[in-house]
Amino acid sequence: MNLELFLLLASALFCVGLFGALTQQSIVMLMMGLELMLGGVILAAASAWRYIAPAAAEGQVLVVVAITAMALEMATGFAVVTALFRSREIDMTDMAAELKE
Amino acid sequence: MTDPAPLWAVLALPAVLAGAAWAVASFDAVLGAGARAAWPGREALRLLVQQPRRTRAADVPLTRLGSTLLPVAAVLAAVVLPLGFRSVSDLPEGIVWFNAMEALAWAAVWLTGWGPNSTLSLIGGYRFLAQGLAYELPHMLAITTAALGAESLRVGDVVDAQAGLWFAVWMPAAFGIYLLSALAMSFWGPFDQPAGRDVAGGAAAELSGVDRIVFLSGRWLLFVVAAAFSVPLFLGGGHGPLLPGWAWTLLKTAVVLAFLVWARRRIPTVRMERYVELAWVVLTPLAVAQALVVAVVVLNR
Amino acid sequence: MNDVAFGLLAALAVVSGVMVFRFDSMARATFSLLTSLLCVGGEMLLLGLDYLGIVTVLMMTIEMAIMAVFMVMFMMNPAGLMPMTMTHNKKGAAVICGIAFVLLAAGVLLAPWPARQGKPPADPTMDLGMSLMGPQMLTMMVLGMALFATIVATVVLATRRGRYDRFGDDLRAPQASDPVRGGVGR
Amino acid sequence: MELKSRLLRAATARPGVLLAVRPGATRERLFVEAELVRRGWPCAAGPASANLLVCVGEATTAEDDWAERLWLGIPAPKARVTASAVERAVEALDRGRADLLSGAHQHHVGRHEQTDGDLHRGHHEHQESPDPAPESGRHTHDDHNSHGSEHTNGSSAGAHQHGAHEGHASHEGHNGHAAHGMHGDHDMGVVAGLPMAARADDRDGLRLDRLHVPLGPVLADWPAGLVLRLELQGDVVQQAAVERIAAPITARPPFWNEPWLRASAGERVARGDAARRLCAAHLDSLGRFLAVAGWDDAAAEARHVRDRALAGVAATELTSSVVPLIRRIRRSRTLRWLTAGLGVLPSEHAHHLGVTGPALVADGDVHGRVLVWLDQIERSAGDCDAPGTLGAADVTGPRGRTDGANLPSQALLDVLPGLLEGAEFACARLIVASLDPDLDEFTWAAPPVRGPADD
Repeated sequence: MNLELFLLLASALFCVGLFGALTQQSIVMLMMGLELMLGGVILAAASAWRYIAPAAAEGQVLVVVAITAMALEMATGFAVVTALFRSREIDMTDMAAELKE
Repeated sequence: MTDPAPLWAVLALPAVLAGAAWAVASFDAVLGAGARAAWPGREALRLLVQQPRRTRAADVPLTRLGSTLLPVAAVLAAVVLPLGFRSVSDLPEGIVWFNAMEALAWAAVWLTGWGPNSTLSLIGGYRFLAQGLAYELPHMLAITTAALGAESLRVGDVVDAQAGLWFAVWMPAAFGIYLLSALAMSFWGPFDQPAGRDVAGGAAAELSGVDRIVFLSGRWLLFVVAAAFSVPLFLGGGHGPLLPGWAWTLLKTAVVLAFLVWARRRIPTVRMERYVELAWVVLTPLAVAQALVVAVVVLNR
Repeated sequence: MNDVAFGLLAALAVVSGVMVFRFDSMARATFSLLTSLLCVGGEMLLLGLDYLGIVTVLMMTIEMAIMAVFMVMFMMNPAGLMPMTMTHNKKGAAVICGIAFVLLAAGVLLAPWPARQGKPPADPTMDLGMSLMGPQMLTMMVLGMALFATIVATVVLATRRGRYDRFGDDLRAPQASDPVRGGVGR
Repeated sequence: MELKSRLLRAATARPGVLLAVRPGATRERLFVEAELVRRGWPCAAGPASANLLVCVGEATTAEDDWAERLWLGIPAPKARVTASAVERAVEALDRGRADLLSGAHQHHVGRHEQTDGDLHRGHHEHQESPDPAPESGRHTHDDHNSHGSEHTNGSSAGAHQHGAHEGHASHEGHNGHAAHGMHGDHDMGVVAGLPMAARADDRDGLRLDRLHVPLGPVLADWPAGLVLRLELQGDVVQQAAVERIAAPITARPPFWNEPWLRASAGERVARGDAARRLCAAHLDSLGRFLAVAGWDDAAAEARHVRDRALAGVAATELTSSVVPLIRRIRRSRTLRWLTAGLGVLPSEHAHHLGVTGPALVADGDVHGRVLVWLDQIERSAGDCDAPGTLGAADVTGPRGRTDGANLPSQALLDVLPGLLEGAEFACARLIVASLDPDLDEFTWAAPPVRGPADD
C-alpha cells in the first residue's frame, strides 16, 4: 500500500463516475455517477492525509467536507427531480434541456 | 477498562446471540394464550423442511442478499457489545460502529421486500424505510448523548463512566428514546409494520423455507442486540454490587428484554404516518434538549 | 494482510462501480453503488481513519436505501424487465473518461510527492474533533449552514403545500388539513 | 429414511394453516378457527409460510381459480383439505396433517424451467409444474407469485357478479411492483408476462406509476370473499373497486343475521339468542379489527370471548369476561391515537348510501365505529339470557337493518371505495376492518322475501 495505489484507485473510481455522469440520461442515474466521483475524491483526500501530512487534521476536514457535499448533492438532486417531475413529468436530462426552448 | 477478548469469542458470539434470541422468542411464545415454549423451535423445523419457492420475475440474488444481510448486520453490531467488561472488539468508535451496522438493516429489509417482485412485500420494504427515517434521528441523538456523557465513543469508556450513576437515571429521555428506536430498528413489537400481518408478512411475505428462517431469526437477533446495547449505554453495563460483571450484564439485558416483550402485548402496531410526526416534532427536540443538558453537566464537571 | 485487503476492496470497488452503469435493474445498480462506496469506507479504515470510514458506511447505507426509493418512484422500468438503454453520447464519454484516467494516472505516478511529514496521531478522531471545534470552526459552521440551507431549499422545492394550504387563509384552522393525518396534529 | 420421516413428523406437528374461507361459511370458519387455536396450529399470513391449505365452505361447481392459485403458491411439503361442514372439520384437519406426513399431494411436485418471463433474470424454478388442473392451463402455470391477495382475475368468468370487470387483462393480478411501465397512460405493455404499470396523478400531485393490485379474497383477517381492486401508488390507494367472488346461493341464512331474518320470517326467536349473536358478531369484527391493527393479544382475547359467547355461557359470566376486554380497548390511548381521523364517514353521507348499522351510529372515524361496537357488545352481553321473543319489527342485525331494500353489507361495500381513496395501505386495511362487511349475506336466497342480491 502506498500513496500512488490509493490515488490510482481514487482516479479509477472518479473516471467511472464521470463516465456515468456523462452518459446517463436519467437524472437519478446521473447522480449516482456524481456519488461515485465524490467517493473517489474522499478516498484521494484520505490517502493524501495519511501519506503526506498525517499530523495535520486538514486532510480529515477535507474528507468531512466531501462527505457533506455528497449528502447535499443527493438531497438537492432529489428535490430538483421531484420539482421537475411535479411540474413537467420529466426525469431525463435531455428532456430538461428542452425546457429552455 | 475493557480487556481484550480471546479469539474464540468471535465464534462464540453468534452462538450466544442465537441462544439468547431463541430464549426471548420462547419467552414471547409463552406469554401468548395457550402457547408453549417449544413453539419457536418447532416453527424453525417446519420452515426448514419447506422447499424454496420463487415468484415470477423475482430478483433472487437480491432477495437472498437482503435476507442474509439482516443476521450478519446484527452479529456485526454485537461485536462491540460488552459482556461484563469484555467485548469481542472494543473499537474506539464502537458507538458509531453499532449505528452503522444497524443501518445495514435498512438495505437488508428493503432488498428483501423488493426482490420477490410482489406488491405486498415491497410495501413492507417501503414501510421499513419510512420507519428508519422516523426513528433514526432521535436514535442517533440518544446514543450521542450517552457518548457525550462519557466523553468517548468507545463502549468500554461509556460503561466505565457509569461506575457510579447510571446514565438512565440522569438521561431518562435519551434512554426512553433509545428503547423506542431499539424496537423500531428491529421492526419488532409495536413497530412490526414492515413485517405486519396486514400485508401478509410484509417484507417476509414471499419468503419460505430457509430464507424465511434466516430473515426472521435475523430480526430476533437484531432485537436482542439492540435491546442488549441499552445496557452498556444507559444501564451501567456490568457495574453492580456482589455479582460479577457478566452476570449483571445478563441480568440487566434479560430485564430489558422481558420489559419490551411484555410491553409489546399491550400496544397495537404503530403506523409510521403517525409516528414520524411524533418523532420529528417531539422526540427529536427532546433528544436535542437532553443532549444539551448533558453537555452542560459535562462541561461543569 | 493489509495489502490483500486493499487489493480486494479496490477490485470490488471498481468492479461494482462499473456495474452500476451496466445493470438494467435500478435496485441492482443502486446497491452496486452502495457496495462500491462501502469499499471506499473500508479503504478508509485501512488508512487509519476509523471514524470517517464508519461514518461513510453509515451515511452511504442510508443514502442508498433512500435513493432506491426515488429510483422506483421516478425511473421508468426500474426492475429492468424490459431492457433499454438510457444513455447518450457513450463513445465521447468513454474517450473523455479514458483520457482523464490516463492523465490522472500519469499525474499520480509522475508527480514528485512530498515525503511524509509528521506521524499520524494516536487518535485521529480526537484530532479531527479538536480541529473542527478549533482552527476549522469556520469550515464546520459553513457546513452547518449549508446543510441547513439545503434542508430548507429541498423542502421548498419538493413540496407543493404551504401553511396556507394546511391551516387555511387566516392560519386559524384548529387542525391541519393534510392528505394524511400526522401523529401530533400539527 | 427413518430420520427423514421423523424429522418430517416433528416439522409438521404444527403445520402453518392458510384459511381460504368462502362466503357463506362463517359457521365453519368460526369452528375451524377455534379448533386451530385448540391445536396450537399457527395461521399463516400468506401462502409462502403455509403448509396446509384449508378451504372452508362448499366449493362452487367449478373449482375456484383463486383457490387453485393459492395452492400453487404454497411451497412443498403441502396438503390441501376442504372443511365443508362443521361436523367434518376436525376430520378434515386430521386428514390434512396425515396427507402432509405421507406426502399424498407431492406426487406432482417436480422441477421445471419456465420459458417465458426469463429475460435476464435467469431461472424461475417451478416446483409444481404438471398442472393439477390442466383445463386452467395458462394460469396455473405462470402463477407462481401467487399471493393470496393477488388472485382473482378476470379469467374465471363465474367470479364476477359485477360483470363490469370482464374486460380486464387476464394477468392483471400478477402485476408485481417490478413491472413498471412506460411513460403515458395508454401504454400497458406486457413484459415477462407481467403487465407494466401506467402513470397517473397521485394524491400529492406527482405523476407516478400506478399498480393494479387485487386484494383478497384470501388474506389474514379479511372479510371472506371480498376482493378489492386497488390502484396503488407506492402504498397509497388511489382508487378502489369492490368485487365479490362467486359463491353458491344457499337457502341457509347468513350466520350473523340469522336470528333477525328468522324472526321476520315469522319464527319465534328468543331475544337472548339474538343478543348473543349480536354480541358474538361484534366480537368477531372486533377481533378482526384488532388483528389488523396489530394488537394480537387483544384480538386473541376477543376471539376467545366470541367463542365463549357462541358456546352459550351465562350472561353474567359473559359480561365478566367482556367488561375487562372492553375497558382495556376503550382506555387504550395508543389505539385512539392510531385510529382517530381515519376513514371518516359522516352520518349524512352514510345515510345517503343506505348504511344502517354501527357505521351510521358512529358518525365518524374508525375509532368511533370501534367504540360503537364496544358499546353494543357490552349491552348485548348483558342481554344474552333475556326472556321474551324477538318481534318481527326488530330487524337491526349486527350490520344494520335486515329488512331494507339493500342488504346491510351492500351499503358498507358501497361506502368503501370513497373511504379508501387516498388512504395508505395500512389505513385501508383498518377502514375495511372497521366496516367489516359480511359477504355471507349475498349467498342467501330467502324464498319468500327477496332474491339473491346481485347488485
